[in-house]
Amino acid sequence: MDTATQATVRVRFFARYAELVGRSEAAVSLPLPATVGDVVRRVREDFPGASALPERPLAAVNLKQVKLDAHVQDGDEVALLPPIAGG
Amino acid sequence: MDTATQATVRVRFFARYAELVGRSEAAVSLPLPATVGDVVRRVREDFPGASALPERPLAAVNLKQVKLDAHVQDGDEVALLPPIAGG
Amino acid sequence: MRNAELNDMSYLTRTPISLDLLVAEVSSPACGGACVFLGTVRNGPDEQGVTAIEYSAYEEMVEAEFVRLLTDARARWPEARIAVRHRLGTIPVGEASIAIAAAAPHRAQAFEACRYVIEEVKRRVPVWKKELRVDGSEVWVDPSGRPTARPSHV
Amino acid sequence: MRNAELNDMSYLTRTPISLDLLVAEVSSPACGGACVFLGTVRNGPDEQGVTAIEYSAYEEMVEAEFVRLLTDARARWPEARIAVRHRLGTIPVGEASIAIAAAAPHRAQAFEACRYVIEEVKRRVPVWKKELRVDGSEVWVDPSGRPTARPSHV
Repeated sequence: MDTATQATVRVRFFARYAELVGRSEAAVSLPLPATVGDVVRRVREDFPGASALPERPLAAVNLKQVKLDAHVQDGDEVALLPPIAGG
Repeated sequence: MDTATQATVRVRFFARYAELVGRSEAAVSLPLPATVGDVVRRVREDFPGASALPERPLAAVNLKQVKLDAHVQDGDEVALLPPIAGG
Repeated sequence: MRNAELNDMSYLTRTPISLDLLVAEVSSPACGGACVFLGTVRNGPDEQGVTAIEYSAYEEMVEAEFVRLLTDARARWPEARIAVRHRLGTIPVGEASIAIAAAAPHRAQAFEACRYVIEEVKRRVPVWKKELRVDGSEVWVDPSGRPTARPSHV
Repeated sequence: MRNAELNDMSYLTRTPISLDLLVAEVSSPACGGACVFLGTVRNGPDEQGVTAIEYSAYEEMVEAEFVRLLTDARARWPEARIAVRHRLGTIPVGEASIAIAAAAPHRAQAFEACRYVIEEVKRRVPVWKKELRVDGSEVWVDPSGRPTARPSHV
Protein backbone atom coordinates (compact mmCIF):
# COMPACT_ATOMS: atom_id res chain seq x y z
CA MET A 1 0.00 0.00 0.00
CA ASP A 2 1.23 3.49 -0.82
CA THR A 3 2.67 5.02 2.39
CA ALA A 4 1.03 8.36 1.54
CA THR A 5 -2.38 6.77 1.96
CA GLN A 6 -1.48 4.82 5.09
CA ALA A 7 -0.97 6.03 8.67
CA THR A 8 0.61 4.37 11.64
CA VAL A 9 -0.43 5.85 14.97
CA ARG A 10 0.70 5.09 18.47
CA VAL A 11 -2.29 4.24 20.64
CA ARG A 12 -2.01 4.62 24.41
CA PHE A 13 -4.25 3.11 27.06
CA PHE A 14 -4.59 4.38 30.61
CA ALA A 15 -5.90 3.27 33.98
CA ARG A 16 -8.83 0.86 33.65
CA TYR A 17 -8.49 0.76 29.86
CA ALA A 18 -4.87 -0.37 30.15
CA GLU A 19 -6.04 -3.16 32.47
CA LEU A 20 -8.81 -4.22 30.08
CA VAL A 21 -6.55 -4.33 27.03
CA GLY A 22 -3.67 -5.79 29.00
CA ARG A 23 -1.20 -3.28 27.57
CA SER A 24 -0.43 0.40 27.81
CA GLU A 25 0.26 1.04 24.14
CA ALA A 26 0.03 -0.36 20.64
CA ALA A 27 0.88 0.63 17.08
CA VAL A 28 -2.06 0.70 14.70
CA SER A 29 -1.89 1.13 10.94
CA LEU A 30 -4.86 2.13 8.88
CA PRO A 31 -5.67 3.66 5.50
CA LEU A 32 -6.06 7.41 5.20
CA PRO A 33 -8.17 9.42 5.60
CA ALA A 34 -8.88 8.09 9.07
CA THR A 35 -10.50 9.43 12.18
CA VAL A 36 -9.99 8.74 15.87
CA GLY A 37 -13.22 6.75 15.66
CA ASP A 38 -11.60 4.52 13.01
CA VAL A 39 -8.65 3.96 15.35
CA VAL A 40 -11.01 2.98 18.16
CA ARG A 41 -12.86 0.49 15.93
CA ARG A 42 -9.59 -1.04 14.80
CA VAL A 43 -8.34 -1.36 18.36
CA ARG A 44 -11.59 -2.96 19.55
CA GLU A 45 -11.34 -5.53 16.74
CA ASP A 46 -7.63 -6.30 16.89
CA PHE A 47 -6.85 -6.64 20.60
CA PRO A 48 -8.44 -9.35 22.75
CA GLY A 49 -9.55 -7.37 25.84
CA ALA A 50 -10.28 -4.22 23.85
CA SER A 51 -13.78 -5.27 22.89
CA ALA A 52 -14.69 -4.26 26.46
CA LEU A 53 -13.71 -0.66 25.71
CA PRO A 54 -16.62 1.69 25.11
CA GLU A 55 -17.45 2.35 21.46
CA ARG A 56 -17.12 6.07 22.08
CA PRO A 57 -14.39 6.62 24.66
CA LEU A 58 -12.87 9.97 25.55
CA ALA A 59 -9.85 10.46 23.30
CA ALA A 60 -6.86 12.72 22.83
CA VAL A 61 -4.57 13.26 19.87
CA ASN A 62 -1.11 14.62 20.54
CA LEU A 63 -1.95 15.54 24.16
CA LYS A 64 -5.19 17.33 23.39
CA GLN A 65 -8.77 16.10 23.79
CA VAL A 66 -10.56 15.65 20.48
CA LYS A 67 -13.88 14.37 19.24
CA LEU A 68 -14.01 10.98 17.58
CA ASP A 69 -14.47 12.50 14.13
CA ALA A 70 -11.08 14.26 14.37
CA HIS A 71 -8.66 13.12 11.67
CA VAL A 72 -5.41 11.38 12.45
CA GLN A 73 -2.10 11.63 10.61
CA ASP A 74 0.84 9.29 10.39
CA GLY A 75 2.88 9.51 13.60
CA ASP A 76 0.08 10.82 15.78
CA GLU A 77 -0.26 9.71 19.37
CA VAL A 78 -3.85 8.69 20.04
CA ALA A 79 -4.85 8.17 23.68
CA LEU A 80 -8.00 6.48 24.92
CA LEU A 81 -8.99 8.00 28.26
CA PRO A 82 -11.30 6.55 30.91
CA PRO A 83 -13.65 9.10 32.50
CA ILE A 84 -11.40 11.75 34.06
CA ALA A 85 -11.25 11.69 37.85
CA GLY A 86 -8.53 14.24 38.52
CA GLY A 87 -8.06 16.48 41.49
CA MET B 1 -27.69 60.83 94.04
CA ASP B 2 -29.30 57.41 94.62
CA THR B 3 -26.95 54.72 93.28
CA ALA B 4 -29.93 52.76 91.95
CA THR B 5 -30.65 55.56 89.49
CA GLN B 6 -27.02 56.11 88.55
CA ALA B 7 -24.68 53.99 86.41
CA THR B 8 -20.94 54.02 86.04
CA VAL B 9 -19.69 52.44 82.85
CA ARG B 10 -16.18 51.78 81.63
CA VAL B 11 -15.67 53.38 78.22
CA ARG B 12 -12.92 52.04 75.95
CA PHE B 13 -11.40 53.78 72.94
CA PHE B 14 -9.53 52.01 70.17
CA ALA B 15 -7.17 52.80 67.31
CA ARG B 16 -7.78 56.29 65.88
CA TYR B 17 -10.35 57.09 68.56
CA ALA B 18 -7.82 56.35 71.31
CA GLU B 19 -5.42 58.73 69.57
CA LEU B 20 -8.07 61.47 69.29
CA VAL B 21 -9.14 61.21 72.92
CA GLY B 22 -5.58 60.70 74.12
CA ARG B 23 -6.55 57.76 76.30
CA SER B 24 -7.68 54.18 75.90
CA GLU B 25 -10.36 54.17 78.59
CA ALA B 26 -12.41 56.27 80.96
CA ALA B 27 -15.06 55.85 83.63
CA VAL B 28 -18.32 57.68 82.92
CA SER B 29 -21.20 58.09 85.38
CA LEU B 30 -24.65 59.07 84.24
CA PRO B 31 -28.26 58.91 85.45
CA LEU B 32 -30.41 55.93 84.51
CA PRO B 33 -32.09 55.08 82.28
CA ALA B 34 -29.25 55.72 79.85
CA THR B 35 -28.37 54.58 76.37
CA VAL B 36 -25.08 54.11 74.55
CA GLY B 37 -25.93 57.36 72.75
CA ASP B 38 -26.05 59.13 76.13
CA VAL B 39 -22.60 57.72 76.94
CA VAL B 40 -21.24 59.00 73.62
CA ARG B 41 -22.67 62.49 74.21
CA ARG B 42 -21.19 62.57 77.72
CA VAL B 43 -17.78 61.46 76.42
CA ARG B 44 -17.78 64.06 73.64
CA GLU B 45 -18.55 66.80 76.18
CA ASP B 46 -16.25 65.72 79.00
CA PHE B 47 -12.96 64.79 77.29
CA PRO B 48 -10.94 67.35 75.37
CA GLY B 49 -10.10 65.49 72.13
CA ALA B 50 -13.38 63.56 72.16
CA SER B 51 -15.34 66.28 70.42
CA ALA B 52 -13.62 65.02 67.25
CA LEU B 53 -15.33 61.64 67.65
CA PRO B 54 -18.31 61.07 65.36
CA GLU B 55 -21.71 61.72 66.91
CA ARG B 56 -22.80 58.24 65.94
CA PRO B 57 -19.80 55.93 66.18
CA LEU B 58 -19.90 52.15 66.00
CA ALA B 59 -20.31 50.86 69.55
CA ALA B 60 -20.22 47.65 71.56
CA VAL B 61 -21.52 46.84 75.02
CA ASN B 62 -19.93 43.91 76.84
CA LEU B 63 -18.10 42.67 73.71
CA LYS B 64 -21.10 42.81 71.38
CA GLN B 65 -22.01 45.39 68.76
CA VAL B 66 -25.15 47.35 69.65
CA LYS B 67 -27.12 50.27 68.29
CA LEU B 68 -26.85 53.62 69.99
CA ASP B 69 -30.32 53.31 71.51
CA ALA B 70 -29.26 50.20 73.48
CA HIS B 71 -29.55 50.72 77.23
CA VAL B 72 -26.54 50.53 79.53
CA GLN B 73 -26.37 49.24 83.09
CA ASP B 74 -24.01 49.98 85.91
CA GLY B 75 -20.74 48.12 85.37
CA ASP B 76 -21.11 47.76 81.59
CA GLU B 77 -18.12 48.04 79.31
CA VAL B 78 -18.94 50.39 76.45
CA ALA B 79 -16.50 50.46 73.51
CA LEU B 80 -16.39 53.06 70.77
CA LEU B 81 -15.10 51.45 67.58
CA PRO B 82 -13.63 53.14 64.51
CA PRO B 83 -14.79 51.67 61.19
CA ILE B 84 -13.74 48.01 61.27
CA ALA B 85 -10.82 47.12 58.99
CA GLY B 86 -10.17 43.53 60.01
CA GLY B 87 -8.77 40.70 57.97
CA MET C 1 -14.47 18.95 66.82
CA ARG C 2 -14.34 22.57 67.85
CA ASN C 3 -10.62 22.91 68.43
CA ALA C 4 -10.65 26.56 69.17
CA GLU C 5 -13.37 26.38 71.77
CA LEU C 6 -12.40 23.09 73.33
CA ASN C 7 -8.83 24.09 73.96
CA ASP C 8 -9.70 27.67 74.74
CA MET C 9 -7.23 28.51 72.00
CA SER C 10 -6.94 32.12 70.95
CA TYR C 11 -7.90 33.22 67.47
CA LEU C 12 -5.21 35.88 67.77
CA THR C 13 -1.47 35.56 67.33
CA ARG C 14 1.48 37.90 67.14
CA THR C 15 3.71 35.55 65.16
CA PRO C 16 3.63 34.44 61.50
CA ILE C 17 0.80 32.04 60.68
CA SER C 18 1.70 28.54 59.45
CA LEU C 19 -0.71 27.43 56.77
CA ASP C 20 0.25 23.77 57.00
CA LEU C 21 -0.48 23.75 60.74
CA LEU C 22 -3.79 25.58 60.31
CA VAL C 23 -4.90 23.08 57.68
CA ALA C 24 -3.88 20.22 59.96
CA GLU C 25 -6.37 21.56 62.53
CA VAL C 26 -9.30 21.07 60.15
CA SER C 27 -8.28 17.99 58.19
CA SER C 28 -10.30 14.85 58.71
CA PRO C 29 -10.85 11.59 56.82
CA ALA C 30 -14.44 12.70 56.18
CA CYS C 31 -13.34 15.82 54.30
CA GLY C 32 -12.48 15.73 50.62
CA GLY C 33 -11.66 19.37 50.18
CA ALA C 34 -10.25 22.29 52.09
CA CYS C 35 -10.33 25.93 51.11
CA VAL C 36 -7.91 28.35 52.68
CA PHE C 37 -7.96 32.13 52.51
CA LEU C 38 -4.95 34.23 53.33
CA GLY C 39 -5.19 37.98 53.64
CA THR C 40 -1.78 39.51 53.06
CA VAL C 41 -0.38 42.98 53.54
CA ARG C 42 -0.29 44.68 50.17
CA ASN C 43 1.78 47.41 48.62
CA GLY C 44 0.28 47.60 45.17
CA PRO C 45 -0.36 50.47 42.75
CA ASP C 46 -3.27 51.67 44.94
CA GLU C 47 -1.04 52.04 47.97
CA GLN C 48 1.46 54.77 48.67
CA GLY C 49 4.72 53.11 49.64
CA VAL C 50 3.40 50.83 52.36
CA THR C 51 6.15 48.90 54.13
CA ALA C 52 4.06 47.27 56.83
CA ILE C 53 0.72 47.49 58.57
CA GLU C 54 0.29 47.72 62.30
CA TYR C 55 -2.73 45.71 63.36
CA SER C 56 -4.48 46.43 66.64
CA ALA C 57 -7.71 45.04 68.06
CA TYR C 58 -10.27 45.06 70.80
CA GLU C 59 -8.87 41.69 71.71
CA GLU C 60 -11.52 40.41 74.13
CA MET C 61 -14.23 41.29 71.63
CA VAL C 62 -12.31 39.69 68.75
CA GLU C 63 -12.30 36.40 70.65
CA ALA C 64 -16.02 36.69 71.47
CA GLU C 65 -16.91 37.72 67.93
CA PHE C 66 -14.98 34.79 66.40
CA VAL C 67 -16.87 32.37 68.63
CA ARG C 68 -20.19 33.87 67.43
CA LEU C 69 -19.05 34.03 63.82
CA LEU C 70 -17.84 30.42 63.73
CA THR C 71 -21.03 29.28 65.45
CA ASP C 72 -22.97 30.98 62.65
CA ALA C 73 -20.75 29.39 60.00
CA ARG C 74 -21.14 25.92 61.53
CA ALA C 75 -24.91 26.35 61.58
CA ARG C 76 -24.82 27.03 57.85
CA TRP C 77 -22.30 24.31 56.97
CA PRO C 78 -22.70 21.68 59.71
CA GLU C 79 -20.20 19.31 58.12
CA ALA C 80 -17.50 21.93 57.73
CA ARG C 81 -14.49 22.16 60.02
CA ILE C 82 -13.18 25.71 60.26
CA ALA C 83 -10.08 27.24 61.82
CA VAL C 84 -9.03 30.87 61.79
CA ARG C 85 -6.08 32.92 62.99
CA HIS C 86 -5.77 36.72 62.94
CA ARG C 87 -2.33 38.17 63.45
CA LEU C 88 -1.76 41.43 65.33
CA GLY C 89 1.23 43.74 65.62
CA THR C 90 3.44 45.03 62.82
CA ILE C 91 3.12 42.83 59.73
CA PRO C 92 5.48 43.44 56.80
CA VAL C 93 4.24 43.60 53.19
CA GLY C 94 3.65 40.13 51.78
CA GLU C 95 2.96 38.41 55.09
CA ALA C 96 -0.45 37.16 56.16
CA SER C 97 -2.62 39.05 58.61
CA ILE C 98 -5.37 36.45 58.57
CA ALA C 99 -5.74 32.83 57.57
CA ILE C 100 -8.97 30.85 57.40
CA ALA C 101 -9.14 27.13 56.68
CA ALA C 102 -12.42 25.37 55.96
CA ALA C 103 -12.54 21.65 55.28
CA ALA C 104 -15.69 19.86 54.21
CA PRO C 105 -16.86 16.62 52.63
CA HIS C 106 -17.48 18.45 49.34
CA ARG C 107 -15.51 21.31 47.89
CA ALA C 108 -18.42 23.70 47.31
CA GLN C 109 -19.06 23.77 51.07
CA ALA C 110 -15.39 24.41 51.76
CA PHE C 111 -15.26 27.37 49.35
CA GLU C 112 -18.53 28.84 50.61
CA ALA C 113 -17.71 28.51 54.31
CA CYS C 114 -14.26 30.05 53.83
CA ARG C 115 -15.65 32.96 51.83
CA TYR C 116 -18.39 33.53 54.40
CA VAL C 117 -15.88 33.73 57.24
CA ILE C 118 -13.63 36.32 55.57
CA GLU C 119 -16.61 38.47 54.55
CA GLU C 120 -17.96 38.40 58.11
CA VAL C 121 -14.52 39.15 59.57
CA LYS C 122 -14.34 42.30 57.43
CA ARG C 123 -17.77 43.30 58.66
CA ARG C 124 -17.72 42.54 62.37
CA VAL C 125 -14.36 41.62 63.90
CA PRO C 126 -12.95 44.72 65.64
CA VAL C 127 -9.48 45.02 64.16
CA TRP C 128 -7.84 48.20 62.88
CA LYS C 129 -4.90 48.89 60.61
CA LYS C 130 -2.36 51.62 60.47
CA GLU C 131 -0.25 51.77 57.33
CA LEU C 132 3.44 52.43 57.87
CA ARG C 133 4.95 54.10 54.81
CA VAL C 134 8.42 54.48 53.39
CA ASP C 135 8.30 58.27 53.98
CA GLY C 136 7.83 57.61 57.71
CA SER C 137 4.17 58.61 57.76
CA GLU C 138 1.51 56.51 59.46
CA VAL C 139 -2.08 56.43 58.22
CA TRP C 140 -5.11 54.74 59.72
CA VAL C 141 -6.88 52.64 57.13
CA ASP C 142 -10.47 53.69 56.66
CA PRO C 143 -12.37 50.81 55.08
CA SER C 144 -14.97 53.25 53.76
CA GLY C 145 -12.25 54.14 51.24
CA ARG C 146 -11.15 57.69 51.79
CA PRO C 147 -8.19 58.46 49.47
CA THR C 148 -5.59 58.76 52.21
CA ALA C 149 -6.62 55.56 53.83
CA ARG C 150 -7.03 52.61 51.50
CA PRO C 151 -7.61 49.15 52.91
CA SER C 152 -4.61 46.92 52.33
CA HIS C 153 -6.74 44.16 50.91
CA VAL C 154 -10.39 44.37 50.08
CA MET D 1 5.78 35.72 36.57
CA ARG D 2 4.85 32.36 35.21
CA ASN D 3 6.95 30.23 37.51
CA ALA D 4 5.74 26.94 36.18
CA GLU D 5 6.44 27.77 32.56
CA LEU D 6 9.60 29.77 33.04
CA ASN D 7 11.34 27.14 35.05
CA ASP D 8 9.82 24.29 33.10
CA MET D 9 8.64 23.05 36.49
CA SER D 10 6.36 20.06 36.57
CA TYR D 11 2.80 20.37 37.81
CA LEU D 12 3.15 16.79 39.00
CA THR D 13 4.82 15.45 42.09
CA ARG D 14 5.07 12.13 43.88
CA THR D 15 5.78 13.56 47.31
CA PRO D 16 3.55 15.39 49.82
CA ILE D 17 2.64 18.94 48.80
CA SER D 18 3.78 21.80 51.04
CA LEU D 19 1.12 24.47 51.19
CA ASP D 20 3.43 27.12 52.60
CA LEU D 21 5.85 26.62 49.69
CA LEU D 22 3.06 26.67 47.10
CA VAL D 23 1.71 29.92 48.51
CA ALA D 24 5.22 31.39 48.47
CA GLU D 25 5.26 30.80 44.70
CA VAL D 26 2.30 33.11 44.16
CA SER D 27 2.76 35.72 46.86
CA SER D 28 3.57 39.23 45.73
CA PRO D 29 3.42 42.71 47.27
CA ALA D 30 0.65 43.55 44.79
CA CYS D 31 -1.61 40.79 46.08
CA GLY D 32 -3.87 41.32 49.08
CA GLY D 33 -5.47 37.91 49.14
CA ALA D 34 -4.70 34.32 48.31
CA CYS D 35 -7.12 31.44 48.04
CA VAL D 36 -5.87 27.89 48.27
CA PHE D 37 -7.75 24.72 47.49
CA LEU D 38 -6.63 21.34 48.72
CA GLY D 39 -8.22 18.14 47.50
CA THR D 40 -7.69 15.41 50.04
CA VAL D 41 -8.24 11.67 49.99
CA ARG D 42 -11.45 10.95 51.81
CA ASN D 43 -12.82 7.99 53.71
CA GLY D 44 -16.20 9.28 54.75
CA PRO D 45 -19.61 7.66 55.16
CA ASP D 46 -19.98 7.46 51.36
CA GLU D 47 -16.80 5.46 50.99
CA GLN D 48 -16.29 1.79 51.75
CA GLY D 49 -13.21 1.53 53.93
CA VAL D 50 -10.82 3.46 51.74
CA THR D 51 -7.25 3.45 53.08
CA ALA D 52 -5.57 5.22 50.19
CA ILE D 53 -6.03 6.17 46.57
CA GLU D 54 -3.59 5.31 43.83
CA TYR D 55 -3.39 8.21 41.38
CA SER D 56 -2.15 7.66 37.85
CA ALA D 57 -2.06 10.00 34.88
CA TYR D 58 -1.31 10.54 31.24
CA GLU D 59 1.60 12.59 32.47
CA GLU D 60 2.67 14.37 29.26
CA MET D 61 -0.92 15.42 28.65
CA VAL D 62 -1.38 16.57 32.26
CA GLU D 63 1.52 18.95 31.80
CA ALA D 64 0.17 20.22 28.48
CA GLU D 65 -3.35 20.54 29.84
CA PHE D 66 -2.20 22.51 32.90
CA VAL D 67 -0.37 24.97 30.62
CA ARG D 68 -3.57 25.47 28.61
CA LEU D 69 -5.77 25.62 31.71
CA LEU D 70 -3.58 28.20 33.47
CA THR D 71 -3.37 30.23 30.28
CA ASP D 72 -7.18 30.29 30.23
CA ALA D 73 -7.31 31.25 33.93
CA ARG D 74 -4.79 34.06 33.46
CA ALA D 75 -6.80 35.42 30.55
CA ARG D 76 -9.84 35.63 32.82
CA TRP D 77 -7.99 37.02 35.87
CA PRO D 78 -4.96 38.82 34.42
CA GLU D 79 -3.82 40.08 37.81
CA ALA D 80 -3.96 36.67 39.46
CA ARG D 81 -0.88 34.59 40.17
CA ILE D 82 -1.67 30.88 40.17
CA ALA D 83 0.31 27.78 41.13
CA VAL D 84 -0.85 24.19 41.09
CA ARG D 85 0.54 20.81 42.06
CA HIS D 86 -1.07 17.42 41.46
CA ARG D 87 0.32 14.47 43.36
CA LEU D 88 0.51 10.98 41.82
CA GLY D 89 1.15 7.57 43.34
CA THR D 90 -0.42 6.08 46.44
CA ILE D 91 -1.85 8.82 48.67
CA PRO D 92 -3.14 7.87 52.14
CA VAL D 93 -6.49 9.11 53.47
CA GLY D 94 -6.24 12.69 54.72
CA GLU D 95 -3.33 13.73 52.50
CA ALA D 96 -3.67 16.13 49.59
CA SER D 97 -3.79 14.94 46.00
CA ILE D 98 -3.99 18.45 44.58
CA ALA D 99 -3.24 21.96 45.78
CA ILE D 100 -4.06 25.17 43.94
CA ALA D 101 -2.96 28.61 45.12
CA ALA D 102 -4.32 31.80 43.54
CA ALA D 103 -3.18 35.20 44.74
CA ALA D 104 -4.72 38.42 43.48
CA PRO D 105 -4.97 42.09 44.38
CA HIS D 106 -8.54 41.55 45.60
CA ARG D 107 -9.96 38.53 47.32
CA ALA D 108 -12.91 37.94 44.99
CA GLN D 109 -10.49 37.33 42.12
CA ALA D 110 -8.46 34.93 44.25
CA PHE D 111 -11.53 32.86 45.20
CA GLU D 112 -12.89 32.82 41.65
CA ALA D 113 -9.60 31.89 40.00
CA CYS D 114 -8.95 29.11 42.50
CA ARG D 115 -12.44 27.68 42.08
CA TYR D 116 -12.16 27.86 38.28
CA VAL D 117 -8.92 25.90 38.29
CA ILE D 118 -10.22 23.03 40.43
CA GLU D 119 -13.43 22.78 38.39
CA GLU D 120 -11.45 22.65 35.15
CA VAL D 121 -9.01 20.11 36.58
CA LYS D 122 -11.92 17.78 37.37
CA ARG D 123 -13.18 18.23 33.83
CA ARG D 124 -10.08 18.02 31.68
CA VAL D 125 -6.86 16.94 33.39
CA PRO D 126 -6.31 13.23 32.61
CA VAL D 127 -5.82 11.71 36.04
CA TRP D 128 -7.38 8.50 37.35
CA LYS D 129 -7.93 7.09 40.79
CA LYS D 130 -8.03 3.58 42.14
CA GLU D 131 -9.38 3.21 45.67
CA LEU D 132 -7.47 0.81 47.90
CA ARG D 133 -9.76 -0.60 50.57
CA VAL D 134 -9.26 -2.22 53.95
CA ASP D 135 -10.60 -5.55 52.64
CA GLY D 136 -7.78 -5.61 50.07
CA SER D 137 -10.00 -4.78 47.10
CA GLU D 138 -9.11 -2.16 44.54
CA VAL D 139 -11.76 -0.17 42.69
CA TRP D 140 -11.37 2.34 39.87
CA VAL D 141 -13.20 5.55 40.71
CA ASP D 142 -15.80 6.40 38.12
CA PRO D 143 -16.59 10.10 38.38
CA SER D 144 -19.97 9.50 36.77
CA GLY D 145 -20.92 8.07 40.15
CA ARG D 146 -21.63 4.37 39.85
CA PRO D 147 -22.25 2.86 43.30
CA THR D 148 -19.07 0.79 43.45
CA ALA D 149 -16.96 3.66 42.34
CA ARG D 150 -17.51 6.91 44.16
CA PRO D 151 -15.17 9.82 43.63
CA SER D 152 -13.02 10.43 46.69
CA HIS D 153 -13.82 14.11 46.71
CA VAL D 154 -16.28 15.86 44.49
